Amino acid sequence: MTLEVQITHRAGDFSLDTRFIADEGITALFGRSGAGKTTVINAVAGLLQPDAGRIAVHGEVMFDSKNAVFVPPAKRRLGYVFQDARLFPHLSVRENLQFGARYSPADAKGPDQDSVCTLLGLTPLLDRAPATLSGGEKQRVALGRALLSKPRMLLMDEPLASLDGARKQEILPYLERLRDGPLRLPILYVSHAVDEVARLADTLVLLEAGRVQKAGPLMDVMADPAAVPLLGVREAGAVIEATVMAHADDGLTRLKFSGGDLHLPGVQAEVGAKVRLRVLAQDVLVSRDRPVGLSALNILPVTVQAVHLGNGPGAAVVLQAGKDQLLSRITTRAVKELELEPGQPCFAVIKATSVAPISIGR
Amino acid sequence: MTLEVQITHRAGDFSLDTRFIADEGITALFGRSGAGKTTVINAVAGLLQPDAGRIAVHGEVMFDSKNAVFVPPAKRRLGYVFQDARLFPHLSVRENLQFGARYSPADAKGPDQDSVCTLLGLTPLLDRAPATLSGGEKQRVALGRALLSKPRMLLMDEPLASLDGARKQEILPYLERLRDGPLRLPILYVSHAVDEVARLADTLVLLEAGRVQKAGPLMDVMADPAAVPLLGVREAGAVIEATVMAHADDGLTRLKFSGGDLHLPGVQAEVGAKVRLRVLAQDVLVSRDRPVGLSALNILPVTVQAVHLGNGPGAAVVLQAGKDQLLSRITTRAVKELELEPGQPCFAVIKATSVAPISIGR
Amino acid sequence: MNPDATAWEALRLSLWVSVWATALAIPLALWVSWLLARRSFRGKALLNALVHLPLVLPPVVTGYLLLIVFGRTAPVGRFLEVLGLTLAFNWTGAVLAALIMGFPLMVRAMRLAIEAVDPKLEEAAATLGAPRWSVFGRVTLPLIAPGILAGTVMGFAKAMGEFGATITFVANIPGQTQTLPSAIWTALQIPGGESQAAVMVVMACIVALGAVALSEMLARRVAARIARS
Amino acid sequence: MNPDATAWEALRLSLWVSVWATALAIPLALWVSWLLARRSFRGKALLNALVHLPLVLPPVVTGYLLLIVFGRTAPVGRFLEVLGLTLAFNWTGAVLAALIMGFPLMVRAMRLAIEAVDPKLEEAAATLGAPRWSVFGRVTLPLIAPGILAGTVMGFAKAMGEFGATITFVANIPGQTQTLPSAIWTALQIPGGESQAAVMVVMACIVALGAVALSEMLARRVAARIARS
Amino acid sequence: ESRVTVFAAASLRGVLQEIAAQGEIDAVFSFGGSGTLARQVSAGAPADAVILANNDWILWLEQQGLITAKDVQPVVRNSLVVIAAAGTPPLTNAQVLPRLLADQRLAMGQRDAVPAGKYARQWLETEGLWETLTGNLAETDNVRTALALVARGQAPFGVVYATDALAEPAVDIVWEVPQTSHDPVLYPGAALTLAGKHFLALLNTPNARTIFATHGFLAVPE
Ligand SMILES: Nc1ncnc2c1ncn2[C@@H]1O[C@H](COP(=O)(O)OP(=O)(O)OP(=O)(O)O)[C@@H](O)[C@H]1O
Ligand SMILES: Nc1ncnc2c1ncn2[C@@H]1O[C@H](COP(=O)(O)OP(=O)(O)OP(=O)(O)O)[C@@H](O)[C@H]1O
Ligand code: MOO
Ligand SMILES: [Mg+2]
Ligand SMILES: [Mg+2]
Repeated sequence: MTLEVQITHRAGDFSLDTRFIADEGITALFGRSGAGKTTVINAVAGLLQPDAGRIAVHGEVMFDSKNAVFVPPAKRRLGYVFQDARLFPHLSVRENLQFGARYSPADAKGPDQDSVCTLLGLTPLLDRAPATLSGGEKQRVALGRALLSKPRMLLMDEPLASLDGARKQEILPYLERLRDGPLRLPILYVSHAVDEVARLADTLVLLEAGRVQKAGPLMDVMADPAAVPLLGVREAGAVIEATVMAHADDGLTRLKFSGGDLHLPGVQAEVGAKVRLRVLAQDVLVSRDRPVGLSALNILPVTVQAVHLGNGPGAAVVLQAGKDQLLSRITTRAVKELELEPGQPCFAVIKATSVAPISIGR
Repeated sequence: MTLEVQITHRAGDFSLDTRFIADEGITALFGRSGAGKTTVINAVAGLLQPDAGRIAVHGEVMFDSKNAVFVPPAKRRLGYVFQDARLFPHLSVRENLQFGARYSPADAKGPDQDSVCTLLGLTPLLDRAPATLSGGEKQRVALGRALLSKPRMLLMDEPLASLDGARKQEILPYLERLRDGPLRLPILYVSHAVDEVARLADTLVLLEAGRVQKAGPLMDVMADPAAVPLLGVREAGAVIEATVMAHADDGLTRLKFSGGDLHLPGVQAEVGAKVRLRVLAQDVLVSRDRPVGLSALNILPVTVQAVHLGNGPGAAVVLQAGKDQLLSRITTRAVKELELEPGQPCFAVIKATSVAPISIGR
Repeated sequence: MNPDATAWEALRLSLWVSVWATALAIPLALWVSWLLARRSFRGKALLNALVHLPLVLPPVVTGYLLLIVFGRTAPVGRFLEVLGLTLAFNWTGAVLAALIMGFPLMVRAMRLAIEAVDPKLEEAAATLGAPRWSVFGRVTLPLIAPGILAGTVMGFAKAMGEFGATITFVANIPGQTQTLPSAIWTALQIPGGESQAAVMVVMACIVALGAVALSEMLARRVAARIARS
Repeated sequence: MNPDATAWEALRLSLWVSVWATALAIPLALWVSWLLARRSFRGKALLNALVHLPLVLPPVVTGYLLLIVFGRTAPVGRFLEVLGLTLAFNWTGAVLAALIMGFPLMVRAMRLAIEAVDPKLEEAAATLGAPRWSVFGRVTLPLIAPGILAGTVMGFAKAMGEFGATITFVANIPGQTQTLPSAIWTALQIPGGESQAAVMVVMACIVALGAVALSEMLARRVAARIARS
Repeated sequence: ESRVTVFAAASLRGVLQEIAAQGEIDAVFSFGGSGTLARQVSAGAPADAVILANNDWILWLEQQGLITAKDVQPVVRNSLVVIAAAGTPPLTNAQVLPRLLADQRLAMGQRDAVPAGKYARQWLETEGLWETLTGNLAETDNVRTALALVARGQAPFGVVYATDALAEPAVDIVWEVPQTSHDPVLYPGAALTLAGKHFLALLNTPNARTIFATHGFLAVPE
């Protein structure tokens, strides 16, 4: 039980009433603008004292209104990457990075400055003043600064929003390594980007207007068709776990999951490793017959589990593939033409290139 | 010639040497973090005086180092949505929104406050102080404030980065309407998000380390396989123009383009209207034979134009569909299995739900 | 230990003089602060030093200098007299003395406040079409309100307390130029005048406390409005 | 028109006294400014008023009050004398007078600066583990450096110019308590002393200009470092 | 040690310094207003002697028990004059003052706080002019300020000590105030220590008297 949050708070018209528990790993706080994500993360950091409730990190009580416990932010050792970077304007980038170093206990573990600078591309910026940095550069320095304070947990409020895709691709695996490496650094991660969340999160907390709509292990929450409106239609999809079987010479990797084999490009994991795949509903085609002469390499026999017809032209089809479920988003016209109904056996067609590296996790 | 930019500037180690011309509509400035996007947009706004060069808006010279012309920002009438919102902290949201109203000439045209507030969801925030807004709310107010100053052109520096998907879906069509409506408001738009850019932009300027790598009409730049590394593999794709033919009862719209008919959900345009479609390379499958019993509704006869094999497992296949070109990203293994080579006739398979609303423009 | 007529008269005059001095100084101090904070021009260092001068010089010297510049026989003094503005032995002269003595305090506070305003907000106002004056009036000015308030209360307090320059420049005429400090000083020069002086000191303190409390109240209100975003 | 020995002596003493007064006042003023800007406590209004008091009272009154409290025959004065600290009629007393008179100016400047610091930066420092003192020393303090500088130059200038309280409290003994303002005043007390006074006024101006110019230079350097992000 | 510290009325500055120099006396002077000096003595000032311009403050010191009447001796005397800008013709008599002043002001020391002001008031009352002139007075914090006001043309006439008037070239004496029209302008001195007693005695030597005379001071009547 890495993080327990159970708080109520009012600010003006807005009222927060949030309760969730996060185990190890990365917990994503997902919700629309104004849902209360920053408010929650501020409460965890100790920058805001909620009206009532309890917050505990690693079992240590940080806030408890009943027993009048309130640990000040400086004592919590939570590295906070703010939505606005909040760099110290009077210090150079280097000094900003080193700011927190002296306050961590001697035995605290964390990444060293060199590796952080290299990864975040900060080395050429070290002697610069924050005022001369671009938006994305500031955000990277802020992330580095939080990491180098050797926190027990990382709080990140949309840290990658102002970064370009390529930079994100570099930083995301790093965050995963922090989580999985010897530090096992837990992260509370606020994001609008479902792909980031799906890749990173172990626990997903869906927040809406200050209330938790759904919370739990990522796969449970993501596979729930009820979560689709919250996540966004384009982003709905299933998350499955697969084992790396072999790397072929042409760069494709064969992976095995309960529903069969998949051939995907760009998988970095070692043979035998378990990885997580996010298969977007819109990337899954359904075919009555096994298609031939098609560029898609992944054709899996599946059974229709359920068909959710919306009021629009789209439909969500749940496909059972072994013990896993896939989600497919097709048109209602196709549902009719293919006469899809629960129990109907058919084939799921997944393009190898659709499941891109960003959706391949641990 | 809505916007001419030809400037050189140095700041510290960074040197900018940028030249591009933008016609009507939306010009996207795309580039990695630190590429110089904010610097360019600041120069256009007049907040930064470049070392040398020339900037003209609607043919009116704003800056010309040769003739010592420098029009101060207040006289340029360019609405600027900053990367950091820069709301006036001492004014309420309403006062922020109304700030610029009195300075626009009496005959200036622009959206009215009610419509802006409704669209941006600002109505419940009107009496709030900026300090109490969430990150996304601030950004929306900043956008509204710029719009309500009735500018001749809109400068937007990553205005949607902190917004959730649903909110973006509401705002993007609005920006299109501003561009296409009676105002014909030109927009200079900085973004990291290729999908936004592909949807909105008429002109695309690819910036790298202060230099323009490629600039021109969106479709030319996007279809160029050489731009793929800059745009990101996942985001490569073709942009085609199509005409709306009919709306069916099941919500699908039939569109015609030079390569045949397409059936797509969620098209809002009227019958007869021309719309722009972005078809991502990864959403296009290639089949030797016409597939049957497949949920994908759009199957087009095409001819292989070119096959670009990269060094990785992926390949880019250029497909000629009528007068238009489609891009398909498949594995090299599939290229071999299907024996694809230039001149080879085959079928392109496009899922109806892949071409999502966000990629359907004017 | 009731205040006598002289005390009341002096208090009235001091308040009148201080209010005038402060009111007149505010726009001038704002302008000078803005020049010093935001512009660079030749003679800036000189202007800056000049503003500080009344702080460094013994007030009596400032009084003498005022006599030399604004005296009846001095050109400036004569010119003002032609315009109908008599400074000599007039409350207006006391206003001038108080204004000049309080000026450095006001300028410093306002200048600090102006320097603390984020120019990015002023830039934002400019891109919205606001001409320089409007930017100042609608963005800078409200944001520096705490500084203006601080400067005003300091200037007012100093005006209430000014003695040396005032008595030298306009003498000590009850009802016309005898301010509270002059009256207190007079009382102190007479053996046994302490109790009378003490009454007036208490009066001065009450006014000062009132002014400070008022300014704090306003400042709190202003600060609540400007809560940072 | 060369400065005579008295003038040099007075200048030396004034500089000495002003430097001491300013140096001692800085930490105290910082603390009080911080209290006033960031904390709320009972008696805050009183403290605030007390700080402003020397501004409102005629300096002579402040001098008398000092004499009453710290005079050699007063209990506090006697107590300090036992501890080896003689204030009345000593240069140390001049330091005390200058310190008290300059204090409101310093506090105001520093307080304004503290109020202008974005608490979000202090919060950020706290999340990095910095205890309250470190936050103050490593974030707040460097950010308010311009305010400290402004306060210091004002306090120093005022200390250089302080007259009424000083001459009342520590008298006017050449070489011991005769500061530049006292010397100037003394010179003006006898007919024909104007030229001697003028020389010393010029001296005072030069020191003031120097201090102001120095502070501006430092301020520019500090400002360049703190350029807003 | 032989150094003597004297707290003295500021208007005595020039003359006392000259006497000390000529007599090769190691004296330090702290000049100030009479009220201030008296209070300082009462607060324990390290003075060996005080010389005030005002007998009231000497009496106050006696009341405080700091000195006794036998410590006090008159040091020197001054006289009161009416001054005007240099070149102004002398007055024919005091009664013309109101007419000459018209709506302008007569500069003088503050009537209660400054000794010279107190004597000026006594004189004006003797002349029967006080009531007439009260509205036309510019009372100052000391005689020097009154002198400056006349020298700077701020006021056409002023009442000051003869010693001050003599040294200021910008003004002329236009009327000598009769000594009998007001209390004698006496500077009383009081010794606080033996050294002070010696110093005061020195001021009574012929040498000192000569110097006092050259500065325009009058001898103390025996
Ligand atoms: N003082 C206040 N008065 C009224 N409403 C407030 C106040 N403070 C915060 N709110 C509201 O609380 C809500 C939650 O704010 P919060 O910053 O937590 O949102 P968020 O989920 O982080 O949004 P974003 O993604 O846009 O940053 C917002 O709608 C905000 O307007
Ligand atoms: N004074 C300076 N000294 C050195 N480098 C500077 C200075 N000012 C700006 N730069 C550099 O110029 C580059 C361009 O900055 P700019 O803000 O235009 O980037 P950007 O494209 O907007 O990036 P982002 O997407 O991160 O906002 C950055 O790498 C920045 O570090
Ligand atoms: O020397 Mo005095 O006390 O100014 O008359
Ligand atoms: Mg937020
Ligand atoms: Mg930028």
